[in-house]
Amino acid sequence: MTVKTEGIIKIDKELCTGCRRCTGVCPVDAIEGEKGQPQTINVERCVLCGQCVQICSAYASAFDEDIAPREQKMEERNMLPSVKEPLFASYYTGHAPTVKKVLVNNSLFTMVQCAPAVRVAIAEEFGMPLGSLTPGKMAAALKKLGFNRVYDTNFTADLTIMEEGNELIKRVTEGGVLPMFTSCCPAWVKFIEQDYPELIPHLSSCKSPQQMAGALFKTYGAQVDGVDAAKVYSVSVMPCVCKKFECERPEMKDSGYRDVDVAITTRELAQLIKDAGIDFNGLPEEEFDKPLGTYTGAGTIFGATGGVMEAALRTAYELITKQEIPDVNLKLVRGVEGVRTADVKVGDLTLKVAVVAGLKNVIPVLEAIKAGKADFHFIEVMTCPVGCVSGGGQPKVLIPDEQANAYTNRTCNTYVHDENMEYRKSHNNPEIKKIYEKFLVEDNIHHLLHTKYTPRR
Amino acid sequence: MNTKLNSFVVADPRKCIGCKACELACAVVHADSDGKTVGTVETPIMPRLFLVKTAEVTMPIQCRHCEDAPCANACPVDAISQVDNKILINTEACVGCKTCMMACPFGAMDLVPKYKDGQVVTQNGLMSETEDGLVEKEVMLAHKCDLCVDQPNGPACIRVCPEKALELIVPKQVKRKRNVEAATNFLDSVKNFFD
Amino acid sequence: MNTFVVANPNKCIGCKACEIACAVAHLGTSVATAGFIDAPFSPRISLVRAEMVTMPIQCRQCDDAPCANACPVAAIVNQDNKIVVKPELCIGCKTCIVACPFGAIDVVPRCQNGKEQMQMSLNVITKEGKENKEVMVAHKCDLCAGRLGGPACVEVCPGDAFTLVKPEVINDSIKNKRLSSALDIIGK
Amino acid sequence: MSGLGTAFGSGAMTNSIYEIDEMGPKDAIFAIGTNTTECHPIIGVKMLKAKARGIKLVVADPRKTDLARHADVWLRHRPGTDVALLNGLSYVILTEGLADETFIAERTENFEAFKEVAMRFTPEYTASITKVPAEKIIEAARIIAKADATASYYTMGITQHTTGVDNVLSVANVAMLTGNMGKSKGGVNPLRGQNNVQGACDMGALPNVYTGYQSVTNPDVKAKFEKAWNAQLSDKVGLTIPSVLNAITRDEVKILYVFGENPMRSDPDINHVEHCLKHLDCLIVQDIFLTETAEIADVVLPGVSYAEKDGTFSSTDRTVQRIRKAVEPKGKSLPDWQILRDIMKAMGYPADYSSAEDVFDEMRFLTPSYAGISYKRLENGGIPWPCPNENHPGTPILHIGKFSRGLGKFAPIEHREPAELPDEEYPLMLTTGRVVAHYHTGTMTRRSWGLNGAHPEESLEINPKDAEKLNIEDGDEISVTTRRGSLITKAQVTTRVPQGLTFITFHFTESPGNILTNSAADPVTQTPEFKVCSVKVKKLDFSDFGCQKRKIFRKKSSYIK
Repeated sequence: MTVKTEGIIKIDKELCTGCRRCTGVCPVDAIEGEKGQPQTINVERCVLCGQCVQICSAYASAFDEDIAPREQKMEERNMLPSVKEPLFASYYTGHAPTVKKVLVNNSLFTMVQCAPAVRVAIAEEFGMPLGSLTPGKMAAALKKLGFNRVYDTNFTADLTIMEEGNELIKRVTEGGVLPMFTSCCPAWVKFIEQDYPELIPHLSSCKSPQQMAGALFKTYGAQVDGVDAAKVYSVSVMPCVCKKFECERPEMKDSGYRDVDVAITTRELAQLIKDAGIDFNGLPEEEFDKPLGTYTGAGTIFGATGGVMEAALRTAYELITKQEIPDVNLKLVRGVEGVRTADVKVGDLTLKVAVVAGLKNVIPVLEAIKAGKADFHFIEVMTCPVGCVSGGGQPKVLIPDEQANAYTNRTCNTYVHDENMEYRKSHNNPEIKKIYEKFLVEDNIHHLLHTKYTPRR
Repeated sequence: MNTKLNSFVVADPRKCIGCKACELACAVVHADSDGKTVGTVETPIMPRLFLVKTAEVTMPIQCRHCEDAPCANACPVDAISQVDNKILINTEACVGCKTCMMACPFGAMDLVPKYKDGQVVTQNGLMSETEDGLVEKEVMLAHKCDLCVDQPNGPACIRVCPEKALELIVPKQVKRKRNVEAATNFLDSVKNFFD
Repeated sequence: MNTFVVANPNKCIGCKACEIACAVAHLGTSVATAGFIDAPFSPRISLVRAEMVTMPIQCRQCDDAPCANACPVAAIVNQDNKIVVKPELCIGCKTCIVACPFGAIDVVPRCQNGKEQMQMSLNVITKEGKENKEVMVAHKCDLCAGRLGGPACVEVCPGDAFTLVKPEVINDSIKNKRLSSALDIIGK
Repeated sequence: MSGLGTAFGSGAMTNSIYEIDEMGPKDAIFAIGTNTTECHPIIGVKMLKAKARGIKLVVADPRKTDLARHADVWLRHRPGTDVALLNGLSYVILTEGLADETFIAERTENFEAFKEVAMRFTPEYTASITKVPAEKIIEAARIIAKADATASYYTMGITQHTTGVDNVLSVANVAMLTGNMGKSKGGVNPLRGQNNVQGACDMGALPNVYTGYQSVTNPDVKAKFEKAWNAQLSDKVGLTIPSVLNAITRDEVKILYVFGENPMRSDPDINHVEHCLKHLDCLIVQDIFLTETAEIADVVLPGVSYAEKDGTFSSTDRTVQRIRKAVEPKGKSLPDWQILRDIMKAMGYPADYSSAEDVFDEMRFLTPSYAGISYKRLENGGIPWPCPNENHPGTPILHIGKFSRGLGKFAPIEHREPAELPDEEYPLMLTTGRVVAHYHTGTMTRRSWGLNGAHPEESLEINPKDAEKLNIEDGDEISVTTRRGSLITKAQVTTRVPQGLTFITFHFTESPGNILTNSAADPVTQTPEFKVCSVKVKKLDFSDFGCQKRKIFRKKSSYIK
């Protein structure tokens, strides 16, 4: 079975000059066309990472008469009419108008979640310095927009660690398929499904934090607020274009409904905030709502490459050794190199781990595994250059040589945020403890938080 | 007066891939907003160099900072002068007469609306007659390459070009380099002609 | 085929007499008295002192002149077997400088009878204030058109380094080369 | 002068420059310390044409001059190591049996003493001092010795050293060793640094001689001149320029009369020169323009240019030639002889000369080597002295059959290092010279539209490797500093100079090279070491100093107009 990816990422034939710089960043060579001619996207190959959207500089000139009018293009792209920013050849179809409609529909109970990487980038769209950290203003803005509950993907990031951590320990101790791959990056998952189906068993069965959150919103979340799950409308704000695809995967309805009804990007949220006339920079800091908005430092570093690994190790160490980890800052898995490996002593067991950033870099690793030449226990893979902070849905940097700067600042502030959190290990998150006591039990854990994958070849 | 020739930026059509990164960067560094991401751009992109893309050629075209700048000599209000070896427009003086656009043989001169803080600036007196009545008319200004006079690290177009296709030409240096190359290359052909 | 002047580096002593003769020949005024000329010194030939060679470089009067083809205002034309700049058309855009592979073309103040011409309305603004800018024109070898005795550089060179290459000179030389290569083939 | 005097008995160029036109494939030219194509262009052209005819050319110069580029062998020796290089050449000639035994036996003396020293300069040892590869030294020696005739040419690159005389003697050694003296297309030929410098010396413009090198200490000569001039004359040798300056500071010289000379730019260590000249009671300057020296003079006497006067010039090869007035003198200016005549009259001496010819005739009757040269004869072209009588054709080649002093004298010379060598503080070596467009201190050429246009400003030649270390790019404004002074100029990054060496001229008053040079001089001739001193070079960060210099330049150039 296949999921339609058509129309999520497109290249505007009128605007594309055929410079083909996008082919340089596409990890799966999905962009086809002659040099100097408009390019097209091979939807079978495309993993929807959106890096082509980030690099494209072929903008629509306001003074150019021989192209379709801006209004028409914005409609095609499903953008809010109030958006003023320039349009580029490579784009993704948005969902901001959908969300805007939902927010004025009183018959619905709206719940929103925000990915870790969004809070270190969204302020850029309001002229703040690159990588500014603004979780409080973001929460405030979401409440001002009218969401009934402002929850956080960081909570389910913590939850992912609990599940994935346990899964890893099981696989290692009871001899499961190793190495185990992380499964939070939907582009990576799609890539395995279409290019390396034989390695699917290596993928962690855990849903991504977005989908865990979705499933919980319409079950546990609905209970908490005593609302009818059918009336809950679940929105996610992601640094990622592929999340739009992930939430549309047919199987993602274990709550009995679409776990996530719609995913919008960081840029789209900024557009919604501007559209509503909210002065983002002037907003007071506000908290995320309990219980599904409470998170630890471990949850927030999911936004940076190596973050999932670091968070997992913090928890795994303490669960296995039953003693406190000497230093929570596991610098050995941080960095920007495409492939980083480390041996981590956990009690008398040495965990061999690898962290991969940039999908192209994973291929040699996968080939090594197929050839039986890689004896890792656990591998984190993120499709985008330095993880979600550099995602295809993140604010697009105007001057190319400032992009590296943006990525560094976003990453740094992600770790700054972690260091300033009261709790920095997922298993210490009080709401996580609570949800395992009050709601999660053997059987619903499995169908709400875990999933199966589909070979696409 | 020991005349130093004005430098200018020119692109190598063999290298240019037509990505428009130069146009974008040009517009951005000249905008009054200090936003760094696309979302912060609220005014139209108004570059001072222009990508030409046809079947024969792909390259951006911009001002050559002519020594006898036809635009300046054509300007009826002396709004264009040479400052520090650059041909610059004094926007305060410009009346939007478009003579410079007609005078420039490169099409390097443009006429664009004036924006301030993301808002188009309108004129005090002049109104436009439209179907919804009289509306204030925006201020229009002559618009051309200023060699990024306010940029600490030089012309943005050169900086951002992924193919390094743009180059700042310092005429006398180019001439000298070519002279030396020509002389050196000529050495070999000598014996075949003179001896 | 156009005529041009070229120098033999093996005879050049780098004395710059050609540069001076060129500048004087085009000055249109006497240089006999010391220190009374305001006109800038702008020869149409430049002596090159490079690592490997010392020799003057000047226009080759290319039959497919890149300078002319690059000129946006058609100020460079082919006239009496040479490439000529029409100063009244030139706008000093310097595109010809970029186009010429020899670096044989320059842009300099336009002088008439040793006096610089000023532009109508282009001003140069400096801290000292506003001043009119001199007319700048593309500047290249014109083979001393109209000068008795032909190109001044050829005439003045103490080393007899220059050759005035008329079409027949080239034709003769290539004829001879063809002959000798033919003879080489039959081994004579 | 003095070096060749010691070796041959005469200090002048031994052969005629016209011989170059007759040289062919069997002949050779050995040019050392001469940038002939730039400083003597006409002779340079002759050399290149001879080269085209197939002569062998050996050039010794630290800089890659145009002549060096055309050479069969180019010896790039370290500045100030000429003696070692020449001894090294002699070693090869001696050991390879290339020496002219008969010539040495019949025409020279002191050979053994010289040989003993020369035999220590093996190619390897010489290479270690001069940095010239041994095989090049051997190659050069063979060319010089094997040619039918080898003419040696040198200029200030040989003489302007603390070892100036030693250098000259060493050139003479090589010439005698190869039997190249007193024969056509051979000889030792010092090219004079300035027009008519030969004539000035011939006329006794030296501290120790009257006209034609007649010694002031010789009583007969003294008597002859006292009789002719009806005046008491001193028999004491006068002062050289450096000792004049020192005498001024000791109040032994109170009045100085300078003509056709610009010590404020042409002498080493200008700051010292200025101090001295300002210390004088009275400075009189006679020149055709207001030179830097004239600017500080008490009295300025307006002379006339070459085109405004009659007289003779003696060219570098001793050929006496007529020059004729082409235009009338401007304003109140007068020919030098008239100014001097009027001063003599004013001092009460009956100087009744009515023409340049009168002066010339008086001179030649008192000067054996000029005796046979008359204006009448000169109408048919120049005559090289010595010319003892009116039937004598003149002497294009000296020392035929016999040296002026009898036997040619070999000189055993040891290598001595220059007075000032690079160190931590002043890491680079500076050598000075000229460019083709300018003459001396530019008094005339800087005022010529064409010449000044062709070379409008000073620049310091510096090797790319050194420039890179100092992060200097071609055309950058730099400061050049020695222990004596500092100037501002532009960098000319070029491989013409080797790593460690820089080059500057002394033509440009706005960056006067001689503010840097060392006044340390040759012990015999007192010729200063213009060719070697040590400097430090720094890129200018648009300091006020830079602006200051630009101001000076503006002032200067407007003054030139």
